[in-house]
Amino acid sequence: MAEFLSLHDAVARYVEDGATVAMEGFTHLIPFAAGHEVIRQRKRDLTLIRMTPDLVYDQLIGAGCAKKLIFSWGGNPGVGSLHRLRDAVEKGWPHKVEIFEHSHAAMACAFEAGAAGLPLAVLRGYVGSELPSVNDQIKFIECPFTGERLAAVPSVRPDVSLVHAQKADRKGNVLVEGIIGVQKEAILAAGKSIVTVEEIVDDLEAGPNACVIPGWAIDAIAVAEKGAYPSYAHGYYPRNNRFYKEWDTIARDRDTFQTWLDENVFNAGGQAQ
Amino acid sequence: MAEFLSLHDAVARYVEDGATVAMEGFTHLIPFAAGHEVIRQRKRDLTLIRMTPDLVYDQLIGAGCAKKLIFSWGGNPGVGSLHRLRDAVEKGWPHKVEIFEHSHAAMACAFEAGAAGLPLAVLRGYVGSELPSVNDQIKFIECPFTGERLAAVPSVRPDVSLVHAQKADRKGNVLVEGIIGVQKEAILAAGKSIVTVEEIVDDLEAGPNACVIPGWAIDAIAVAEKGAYPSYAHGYYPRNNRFYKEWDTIARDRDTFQTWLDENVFNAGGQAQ
Amino acid sequence: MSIEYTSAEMMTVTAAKALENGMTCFVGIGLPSEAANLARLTHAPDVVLIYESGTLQTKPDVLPLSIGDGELCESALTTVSVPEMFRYWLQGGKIDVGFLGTAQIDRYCNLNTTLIGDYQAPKVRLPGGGGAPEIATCAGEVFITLKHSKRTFVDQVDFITTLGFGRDGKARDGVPNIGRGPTRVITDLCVMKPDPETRELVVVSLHPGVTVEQVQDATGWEIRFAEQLDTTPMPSANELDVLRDLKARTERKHAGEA
Amino acid sequence: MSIEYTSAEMMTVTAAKALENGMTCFVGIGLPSEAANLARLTHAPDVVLIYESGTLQTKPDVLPLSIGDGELCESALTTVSVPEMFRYWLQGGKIDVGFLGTAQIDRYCNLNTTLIGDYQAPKVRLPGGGGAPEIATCAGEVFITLKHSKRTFVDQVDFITTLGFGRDGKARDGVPNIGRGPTRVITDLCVMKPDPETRELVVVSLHPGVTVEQVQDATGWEIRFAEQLDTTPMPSANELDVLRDLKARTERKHAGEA
Repeated sequence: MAEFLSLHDAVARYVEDGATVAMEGFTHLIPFAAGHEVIRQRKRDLTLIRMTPDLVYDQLIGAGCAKKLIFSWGGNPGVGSLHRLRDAVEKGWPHKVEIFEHSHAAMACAFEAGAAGLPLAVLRGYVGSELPSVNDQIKFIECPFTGERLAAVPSVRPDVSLVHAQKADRKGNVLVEGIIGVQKEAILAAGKSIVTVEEIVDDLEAGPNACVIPGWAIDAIAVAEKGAYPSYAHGYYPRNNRFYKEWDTIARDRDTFQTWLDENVFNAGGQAQ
Repeated sequence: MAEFLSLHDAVARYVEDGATVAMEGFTHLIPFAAGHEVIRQRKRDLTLIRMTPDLVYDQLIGAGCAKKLIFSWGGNPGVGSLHRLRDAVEKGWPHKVEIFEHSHAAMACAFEAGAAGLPLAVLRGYVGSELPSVNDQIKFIECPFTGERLAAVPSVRPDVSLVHAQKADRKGNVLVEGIIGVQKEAILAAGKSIVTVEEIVDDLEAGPNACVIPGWAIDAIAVAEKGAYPSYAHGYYPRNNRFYKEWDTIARDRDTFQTWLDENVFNAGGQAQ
Repeated sequence: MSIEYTSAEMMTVTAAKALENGMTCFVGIGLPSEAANLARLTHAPDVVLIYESGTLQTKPDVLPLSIGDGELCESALTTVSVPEMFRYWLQGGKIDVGFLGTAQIDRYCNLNTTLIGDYQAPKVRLPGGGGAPEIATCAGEVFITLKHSKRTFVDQVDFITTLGFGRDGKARDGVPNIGRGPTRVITDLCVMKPDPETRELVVVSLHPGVTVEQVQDATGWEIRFAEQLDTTPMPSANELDVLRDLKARTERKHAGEA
Repeated sequence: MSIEYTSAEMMTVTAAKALENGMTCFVGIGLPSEAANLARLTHAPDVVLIYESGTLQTKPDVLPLSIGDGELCESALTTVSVPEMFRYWLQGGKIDVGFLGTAQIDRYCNLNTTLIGDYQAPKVRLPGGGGAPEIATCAGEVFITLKHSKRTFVDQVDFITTLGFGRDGKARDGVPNIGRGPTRVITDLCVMKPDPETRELVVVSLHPGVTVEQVQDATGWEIRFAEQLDTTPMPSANELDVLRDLKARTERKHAGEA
């Protein structure tokens, strides 16, 4: 049953050093506030899972929180590289990060399979790609009915998932609306889940088939206004595309990044950038 | 791209003798009008797929349309038996129907896999059940990551699916709302699809994540007012529970059934009961 | 003050009491649905009722006739597709208890809803498995409720549609990711639980006024009785009032339909 | 009347023309998105644009910076989850054409968006596969658009992220349930198609004013030219107007953001 906690307390309670952590949100509703809280609490040796690492994981990796990264597309969307991710992979700064690389289709299916309680996802994937030669988590099975060779990947079952959503009601039921990505799957696949929301409301005002996650399937809810900023929250605020472009300059240089991190995360209380 | 046709023309064009046909709608939005049109056109040797055969397949089976039945729960919900189904299975009237029996979980996953273009569905299913001993479509595979034994069933990929929905817009985009069952999956898994709707509207007025099926993923749309009656259409009319109870008497006796069929289907133009 | 009640009411009230507040319960139609809703309307207001039609956390005002009545959707927190229901919510391990009825049950709690007789030439063809086979293995535990008779309580079910503990009581042993299985069976005569070692059903409590002989006469095998045989608590006046109101509302609603 | 345009505009307009009205197109971000939206705003008003973020049949007024801008959802027919997008819509066979960009492409149309150099010690780490590996195999066919240079057109890609026709041109042969693969590559210099037999890329059309030598100089292998080498039609005034308006709107929108 969802407990209403401060973001500080939720992260302190559920995110342990060495944990496998998924922070999801596909371009939309990226949990920046939660990510920054993880950085502030100096969590270490995390295995970070995310389809599109985006700026939030660039920041976590640059801040030294990550040991491994499981992902499928690691760029700054529409801008270019994630320089902190590249610096870690190419030069080992602040330390080496091991990467397990998938395609989106495989990651999406792996989240789906995790939510479905299965150990593996099966897809028609990776045909002719060389990714299976560098990621031993990709295997192939044979369909017992048709003989077709299909890809299999382990399901995603994080120790803890952190997602951001528009709102929760007073029972802790959460509405996610717009581009819903794999957020529901991330919550349901995880051992523990933290959901940050823009606000708590009396009534979610959701349609009959809206993406609503019951409070009893969530562990902690924390209010984090503008908690997805500089990504966006449909119905609340737009994406700050300018910051995404500026990030290219900030993240390119280790010192500039460190300064940004100090000013906007470590010395920023519980606020997202 | 969806074409607007009369129900007569849609069924005449897309439902062939010997075809594999899914008519879906989980208690809600059962495509009775479409089923009756199939009966009126005296289609034969159909392989009928449906999680819950319900009255609509009792009628099709009693009318002699079916050769095989793939299903997971064959009762009159809350009332008792489907007497026409039993008469066919137990006594071969009007002729023998071969049955392939699953659990709901397996059927639901098989529809999902069909929509996903896969040849098989994998689930943690049938553990300890004797259904695999009487249905050779149920096999088991071993997870290459954990060694766990999991069930596998062939995906559902009907030649044609028939479903009922609340409304379509003028481009043929369809809204399904309320208990959405496996309708989207039935349409996407099928070679051809026919959707009957209560009405055509200018604007579906659907939320951002509503269950909307684009017109280009549908072959034919036919207006059939009260097309789900005596089941129901959320927002239009309630389930006729009394008729479901009365069906027990109608269907128990071959002659009573024949009379009902003549009066309510064969001599009823394009109208549902 | 003496309270009058029927054996059917006794069964429903007892089944309802098995549910604890806050549990997530995957509800079968019929008796389980009646008991689960009574629980919600009495001691367990926050019990979460889930029907396989996709309705999550539903609070119907009247009992549904079918597993997918409109009432279930209208009063639900949200409604998901049937594949999602079985994949994410049931197989995904979100269900504390599955609440099932059955046509036949045997001494190892195996359930038969497929057929009487031989599969290829059935004497009676029953509806089939529906959600039960995976509810019984994926839910944390399973409660079963049905009327007690020699026709329903048989030594060996004709067909194991849904696993209790197998023909030998050991079918769950060593199986990964499987629920505890049936933990209690509630009938109009008594409450039974599987023996912790052998998994054979044992009567642990007789309903008021019911004798050991009555239970034995209604059971198709020599059934065991616990050494410490309790008497099931009687229904309270409030429980009976709420149940009768619920059933009367249901009756009125369904009779009033076109 | 002489029409002035840049080689980038020539590329986008030509790429847009590849899309036919009514096609369902799975759109990559960047150049493919620009071309696909230009097609929608000119000759193909009913082209169906699908982005991997889950937005089905979207009609953005300005070009998205990311694959999941709010504009894409707000102007979509509906938005589905990312697993559903990849399972039902892409793998389910509902996509006529996948429209991709790439960092490297080779003579057999294999795409590399993973890295330059060795996988374990990369010289340059690129973003990775994203949706491309399965877009390229599950869509009916694939269009590719990118700027022409020796850096991007290499004899052998450093890494096959996404299958064209494999290292030997035969990797799709005999594979069940696979799309036709790349059917055309559009650059700022020319249009190429795979040879029907060998699958090697062949230049079929040069953009106006571009020479055979220019193409060869910008290609990292000895590229073949079709015997019947066409000249790509010039952009029309209307196409250029619509493209420039679109880009200006996009510029204003993104500059005006906080």
